[in-house]
Amino acid sequence: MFAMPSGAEIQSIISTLRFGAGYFIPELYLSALFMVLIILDLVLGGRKNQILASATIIGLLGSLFFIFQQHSLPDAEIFFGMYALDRFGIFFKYFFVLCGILAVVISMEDEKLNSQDSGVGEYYALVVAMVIGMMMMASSTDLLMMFLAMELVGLSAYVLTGYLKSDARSSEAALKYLVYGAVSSGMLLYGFSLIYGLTAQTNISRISMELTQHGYDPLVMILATLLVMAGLGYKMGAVPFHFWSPDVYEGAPTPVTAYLSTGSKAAGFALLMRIFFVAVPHASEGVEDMLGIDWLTIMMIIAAASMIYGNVVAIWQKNVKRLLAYSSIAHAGYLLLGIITMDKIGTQAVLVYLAGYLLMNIGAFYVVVVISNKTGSENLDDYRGLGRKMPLAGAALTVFLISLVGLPPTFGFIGKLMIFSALIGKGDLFMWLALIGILTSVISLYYYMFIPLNMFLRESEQNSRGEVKTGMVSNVITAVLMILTLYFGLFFQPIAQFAGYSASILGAVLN
Amino acid sequence: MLSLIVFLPIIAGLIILAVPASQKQIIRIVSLLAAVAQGVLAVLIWRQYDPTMAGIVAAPGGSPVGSFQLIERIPWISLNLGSFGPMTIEYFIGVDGLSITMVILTALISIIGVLSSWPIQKQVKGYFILFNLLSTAMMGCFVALDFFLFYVFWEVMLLPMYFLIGIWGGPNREYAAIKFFLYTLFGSVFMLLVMIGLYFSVIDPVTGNHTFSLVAMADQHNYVAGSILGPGSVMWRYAAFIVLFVGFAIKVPMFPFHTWLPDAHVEAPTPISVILAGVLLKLGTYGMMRINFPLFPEVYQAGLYVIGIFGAINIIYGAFCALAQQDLKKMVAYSSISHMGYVLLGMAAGNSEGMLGALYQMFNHGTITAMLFLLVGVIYDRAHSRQIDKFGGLASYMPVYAGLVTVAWFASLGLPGLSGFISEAFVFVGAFTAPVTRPIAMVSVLGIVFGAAYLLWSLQRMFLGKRKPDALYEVETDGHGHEHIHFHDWNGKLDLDARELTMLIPLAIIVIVLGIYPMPIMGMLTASINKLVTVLAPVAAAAVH
Amino acid sequence: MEMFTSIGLNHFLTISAILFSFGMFAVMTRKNAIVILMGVELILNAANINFLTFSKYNGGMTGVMFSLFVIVLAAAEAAVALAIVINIFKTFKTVDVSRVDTMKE
Amino acid sequence: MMHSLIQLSIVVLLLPLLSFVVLIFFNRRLPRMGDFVGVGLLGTAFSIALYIFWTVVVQHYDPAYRIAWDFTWLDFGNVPGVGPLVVKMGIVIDNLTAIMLAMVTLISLLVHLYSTGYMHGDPRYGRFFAFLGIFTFSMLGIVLSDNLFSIYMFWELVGLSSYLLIGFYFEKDSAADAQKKAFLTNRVGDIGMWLGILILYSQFHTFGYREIFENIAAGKFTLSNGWLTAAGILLFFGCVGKSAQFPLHVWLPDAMEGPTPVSALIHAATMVAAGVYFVGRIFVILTPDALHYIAFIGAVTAFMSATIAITQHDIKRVLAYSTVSQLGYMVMGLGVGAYSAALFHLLTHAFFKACLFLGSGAIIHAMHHEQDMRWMGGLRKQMPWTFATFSIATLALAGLPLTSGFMSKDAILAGALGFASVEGGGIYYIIPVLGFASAMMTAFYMGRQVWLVFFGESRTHLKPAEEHHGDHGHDAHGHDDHGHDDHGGSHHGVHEVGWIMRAPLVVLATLSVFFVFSPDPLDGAKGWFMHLVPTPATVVKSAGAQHEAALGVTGGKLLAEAATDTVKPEAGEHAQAAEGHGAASEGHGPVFTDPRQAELAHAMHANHYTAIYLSSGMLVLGIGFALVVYAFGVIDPGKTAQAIRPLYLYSFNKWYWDEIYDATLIKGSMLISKMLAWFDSNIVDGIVNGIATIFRKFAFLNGNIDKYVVDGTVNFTAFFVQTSGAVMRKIQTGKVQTYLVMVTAAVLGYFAFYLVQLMK
Repeated sequence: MFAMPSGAEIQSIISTLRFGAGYFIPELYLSALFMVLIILDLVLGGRKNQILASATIIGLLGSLFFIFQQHSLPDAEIFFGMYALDRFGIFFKYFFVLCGILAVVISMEDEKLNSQDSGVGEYYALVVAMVIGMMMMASSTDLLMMFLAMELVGLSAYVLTGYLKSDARSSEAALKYLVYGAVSSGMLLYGFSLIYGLTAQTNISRISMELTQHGYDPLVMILATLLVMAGLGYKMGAVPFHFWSPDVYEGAPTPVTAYLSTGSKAAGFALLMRIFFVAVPHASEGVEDMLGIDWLTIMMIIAAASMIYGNVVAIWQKNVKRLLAYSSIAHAGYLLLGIITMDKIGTQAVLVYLAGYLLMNIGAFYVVVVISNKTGSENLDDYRGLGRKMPLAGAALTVFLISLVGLPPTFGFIGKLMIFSALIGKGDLFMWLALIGILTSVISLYYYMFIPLNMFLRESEQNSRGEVKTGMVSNVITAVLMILTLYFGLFFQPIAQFAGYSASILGAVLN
Repeated sequence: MLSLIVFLPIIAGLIILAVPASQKQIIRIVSLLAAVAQGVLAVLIWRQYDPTMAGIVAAPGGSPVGSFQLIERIPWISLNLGSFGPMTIEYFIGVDGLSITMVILTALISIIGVLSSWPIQKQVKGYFILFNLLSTAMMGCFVALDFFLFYVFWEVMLLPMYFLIGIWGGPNREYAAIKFFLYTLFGSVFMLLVMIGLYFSVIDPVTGNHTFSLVAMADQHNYVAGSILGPGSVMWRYAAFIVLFVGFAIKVPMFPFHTWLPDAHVEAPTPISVILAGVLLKLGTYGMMRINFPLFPEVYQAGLYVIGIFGAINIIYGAFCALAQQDLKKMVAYSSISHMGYVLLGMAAGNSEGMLGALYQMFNHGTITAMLFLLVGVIYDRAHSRQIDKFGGLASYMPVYAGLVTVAWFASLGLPGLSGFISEAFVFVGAFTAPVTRPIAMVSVLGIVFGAAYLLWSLQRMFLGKRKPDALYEVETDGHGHEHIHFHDWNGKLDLDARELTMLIPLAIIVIVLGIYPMPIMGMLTASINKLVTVLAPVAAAAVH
Repeated sequence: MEMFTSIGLNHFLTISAILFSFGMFAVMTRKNAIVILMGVELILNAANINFLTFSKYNGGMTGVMFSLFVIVLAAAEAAVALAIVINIFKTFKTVDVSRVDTMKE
Repeated sequence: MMHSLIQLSIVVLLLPLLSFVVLIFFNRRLPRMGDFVGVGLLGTAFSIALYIFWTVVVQHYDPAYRIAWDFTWLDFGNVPGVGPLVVKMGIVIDNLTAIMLAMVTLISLLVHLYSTGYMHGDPRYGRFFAFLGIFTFSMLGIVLSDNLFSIYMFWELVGLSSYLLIGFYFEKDSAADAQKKAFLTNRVGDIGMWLGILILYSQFHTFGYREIFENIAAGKFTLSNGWLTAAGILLFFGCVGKSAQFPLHVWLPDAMEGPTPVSALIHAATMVAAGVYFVGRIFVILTPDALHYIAFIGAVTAFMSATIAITQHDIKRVLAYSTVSQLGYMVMGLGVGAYSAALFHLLTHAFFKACLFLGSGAIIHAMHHEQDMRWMGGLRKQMPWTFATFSIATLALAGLPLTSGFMSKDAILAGALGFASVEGGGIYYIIPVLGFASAMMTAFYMGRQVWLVFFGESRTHLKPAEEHHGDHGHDAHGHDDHGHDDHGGSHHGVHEVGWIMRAPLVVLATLSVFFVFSPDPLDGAKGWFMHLVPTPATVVKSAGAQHEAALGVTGGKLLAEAATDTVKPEAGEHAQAAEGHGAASEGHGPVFTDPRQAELAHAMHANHYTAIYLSSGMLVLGIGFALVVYAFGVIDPGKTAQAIRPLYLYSFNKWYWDEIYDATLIKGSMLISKMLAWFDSNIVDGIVNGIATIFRKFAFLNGNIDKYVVDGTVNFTAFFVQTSGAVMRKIQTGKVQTYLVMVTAAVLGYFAFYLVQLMK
């Protein structure tokens, strides 16, 4: 039944692979970097943390060059439709590499991480591995490839989460993450299998073709959809698939938390968008399409739930990391709003929002790390009076939080602006979602403001006056992140334009 | 030039950033210089302002040039939004009758604010940085002619205010600051939605693109049929109007959204109270005049009665609440609520007299209430208390202070010959002339009496009569048999010192001069007001449908 | 009658569905971390059965390939999982998942 | 080109202001605290005013004399719906203005002079003159204004200056209370006035008298006639406040807390007269209904305050109530259409009442600030000058023939009688009846006062100890001998006041005699005043006019005439008509365009002599009774008071108006304000704080509540958000398996939901 392939076929296969490899250079390069790091870890001795870290940063920066080169290449599906090279993917490649770099930067700062006796070892290698995985999540066009990419991200993430072996909370987080992740990906896989069964295809564009041509059994389809959504929702940390995130974010080493809450979330969204925009067939009238509407209602519910739940529950948090975890759930909701509109401006909005989120979220976590290095605590009450002691950190954190709320003149505001523009651009169809978004953002101001409130308005019990000295490097980084957040809040044209340019999947632009 | 007046404080702020925190005097002086420079610019602008140009809407042909003045229009953001065409945001500022007086007022109040900030010792550097940021934001709001720009300035105002109240405020400052922040933000977030909605509904006749330009939005012909806020979409237009109105009403503040104000004032340090009452409140009513009404004239026409009723409630309710206050500053705060009610009432009249009265009242309330809060600050410095009943007979011991208090108090209760009277008078004239608001006006005049009641009563309790047994000061008799009083732990000059006089005297002069001959300010308003009234007129409103 | 005699697509699907449910059930109810991991394996294999069945009935090798990769991944996952469980045991002195709940709300 | 008189009048207006400005800033730096500045400037002002008076009244002697000038104060540009709109300010000079100008400046000057003696040695001596200055300025402003807006401004300024002067001794709580009371009561009246102004403006978009009158005459008043009546009555409220008419009279007696010269200037001669003057200004737009209302209020005021004056002990309070009563006369006079008479009385009253107050001031000064008449007596020997002048003024007030008061009061009463007859008698006779009754009481209480103060023996030593500090007990038996302690001002210190205080008394007394105003001591109508200030023709259609128009008489045409010139000089014929006692006036009767006015004029002259006889009778009765009681002691006032104690107390306690107002209005509004403040901090705001407290009760829900969460958020959503948050976070149990259950539940839940959808 399965005939051995003939020589000609093998030739063609090899040529396809060789052709594909040309489109695959950044990933290959990063895989090489991954190896190098592991070997470095083995050969180097003593205090090698800084060397490894800087090596990673340099390597990742290098990858930017290769990604940049891909602009010259035409959009193409490679490896038998397993993988795609398009503007959309390239955008996320940049995104993830930058995300990785920032994660490494935070890791260098974090004393808890660097001080543990077992050393950082393969830590940075795993970070790179995650970058690769996320890139592939953003670019893969085949169910199989998607699943593999997700697992690659997931597995490295589990390990990173549990990296502080001595810290009970870290390992608890790892366990929860693992179990939860494994089950979710299992569901996703089961959903994939059903889709495969319905369409006999694993390539998403072919799937959509099948669905449009031959129709499908709605019952099975909705089941599959739900299962897939469960898998993706878990990656995006959206209600009701978010449960893992608060615990994991709290327990994991802060750099990893930052990395997960930004990177793997973004990867989840990239994947969702690809499936949603490509696999789900669109009738001419767009969102009113019957097929679309199932997905839409599901996603609208998820979005609304995430915005409300994330913001409301965050009010109660006393641990800053946990608070940011809940806020990240809320942000997943806002991001979904951009996808729901299923048009260019929506996609563009999501990309801009993600870019902003990268800056402000990582920035916030960075300051949290800097502070916890000094105070050894991530507890809200221990932030009292810090504004006096660490003015720069305080100011920066305030800016990041304001940006997370979405007030001008910050990057976060631009994200919100474009998201809501996308919604209202659809007329009154999604107005209720916009209203929920607006109202919840008021609530969000409330709990975000606790942090500045504690830092500036309240005095610490042990009234130790005088500034706490923070390292030159960390000051510079904080300042740069803060200034960028503000700068792009006023002059967002370049990024927004690039996002618009990137909002095309395999050359297909929604409208 | 306009940009300069807007961004001078920010520049000062950046300079201060470079100054070491220990150099308090330098920091103060830098801010003062910036404020004074602002003032000078304001005067220049005032001199070269041409009162015959109306503003409000674009000149015939759709270009603001020839209608607005000192226009600066630079393309800022231009994006391609696929099916929505290019999204263009402009740095677009200019002045017309509505804004020019507010610009002058803001400059004036900023100088006063810096001067009255002199005694502040805690974290001077941070204070003045925030202060300058705030004053830039305020000025920006008044000159912005692009909704996006306006919104940015509007929101930027919140944070400095939050910290200025929250860090330098009184014992209960956290509560007041949070309350202020949440109220005002709650008001403004919806503005974002409306702004976007308007963007998609309005086409700039010149470029043919969607635009954020308020000038284009003010002309009903630029609205796209079938768009969400376009002609015919009645429900959404009403919704948008209400949302905007509430947003601005919270700033005004209008009953029942006013409760943040007394707390904010009571906790805020004197200069911040001055800024808050002097300028920030005006932003609410200014926003209504500039954005809320011209963009939705037909809804405005439909809502006149409601606005008027809220105005009346503010006037009388505020006066009654003031009557009951024991804390002098709280009383003044409620008096602000009452006086802003006149502005609402005047705007509800919908005719030139009323609108003019309202706009002029905005200016006068700015100066008068600044005086009030400064004077309250003075006594608070001396006695560290504002309990009205803890004083008594001060007039004998602090004659100059008492004299200025009398001027301010009577200005506030609308005594002829002082500026407050004229604006209130014309608010009533307008409101009574308009049949819609006539009954409301007839009720609101009661505010005149109650206004006089609480002011005179407080005046009597604090300054007249004899020293109360439980007063906060002792009376000492010197060799010549002259009585002097001494406040506990106050060793400064008992009566007003030079700095306080330099703040108060100019204000007093302005109040008196504008009370006798208002044309210097009023003259700049009339053209714009008449234009505004024509834009809002029912016929124009009817054109929407 | 025919559906009882000749084994068809539905039978396989049913089996995989039951298997999936068992897996979910195990994951939700069992206290022991190891057993939970086994439940996960069940889920994955349920998916595998689906893939194989469908690829049999639809023709083509994609399903088979898919299941092969899944098996490999399951192994990798198990490796990581066990490492983590061991770490848990070190810190919590137990593998009872329900007692690993220091972080909540 | 500005008329020279206008320029002069502006100078007159500004000189007192200048004195205010100079004195308020520099009084401490000037010698004698700068009183000479005040006196000097006022002297100049008076001489100029006198010149104006001379030119206008004596030289022109033309009832129709009127010059005006105005300038654009505000320019509203081209107002949509109205067209070009400007607000003008201006000055009008006619006979009335010229007379008032002279009167005000004269009395002000005299009071300035007097004060240099009376206020000597006061620590705020200089400031006193400053305040007098600003008062005079505002008063002159009222007199000169040619439009409602500016008159309203000066109106309030007068209120301010009276506030400042009443509270001149602000250390006294009673003074501080009185000044506040005065200002607020006046404000209440001003509200009405302001509304009236608004009604007129809303019709014609102008404040000018002339324009408004012409528009009304031209029938441009589009609202119903009721609105016009309302406008009239509302404008009259301004007068009710300023001229202390019932029911806003309560402030004037308290205002006596001010220094006595102030009482003379403000609360007797000028400011309180401003109300009457203003009603005179707007007389022509008052509808018959409005006039009835005014007449009624006036009569009631006159009567009520006369009854009160009878029982007061404080020398100044008696005068205060008599002032209220006399103002009531004037208002009544206006109400009954005796326009000239009322304004005539305004003028004459100004002089003799000022004289009385200054006299009482002299007495108080001499008695070392003893104000209670019960402890005076026998002063005629010590203070002959004061005695003489005071008596003349008293007689004028009582209305003795040969005095000015007789002529004016008689004219008013005649008008009242005529009015009653014209209106067809019946209940309308209540107005003249009240008028004559109060005339009698006036005579009585003035007689009582003069006797108590000047005749008999000194009673200083009778003053009981507990009453030493000028608090007047409610005990009528003042004469009972208790507390024989000889303290304070026994007559040793008492002596005549210096010439500087005497001179004004003499001048004013002289001005209270008939020949100043009219050759015929029995008929003021022959005098120059009634000739120069004739009743202007009304511009509103009265019922009578409509009636005649219906009968075919061309009322419309007549109205049109009235429109062309509103102040038509009728007084020429008017005076002749007077000679013929109205009977001869058939042939060439006064050509009032409005029949009702014509009738009133006739009736007034018809009743002239009736009035004379009646009022003289009343006078005799009153004074006689006073003598009987106090001089011959036939009736013991104490016993009488006991006999009619309820009535006595009712009168003594001023009909309890203060108590009533305090119980209702003041307590009421304070209550409301307290309630609203509570409402504000507990309901509106406190949906916030309230929730905070409710919410802390829920504290067991979770470990700690940040109360700012609760307080900070705005309303119940706060509560909702909070609790929902508190509940939701419970989902996060920390047990991974529960999470998985949730997820599965979610998936299956939606699946089930979808199934249901599919079934349909």
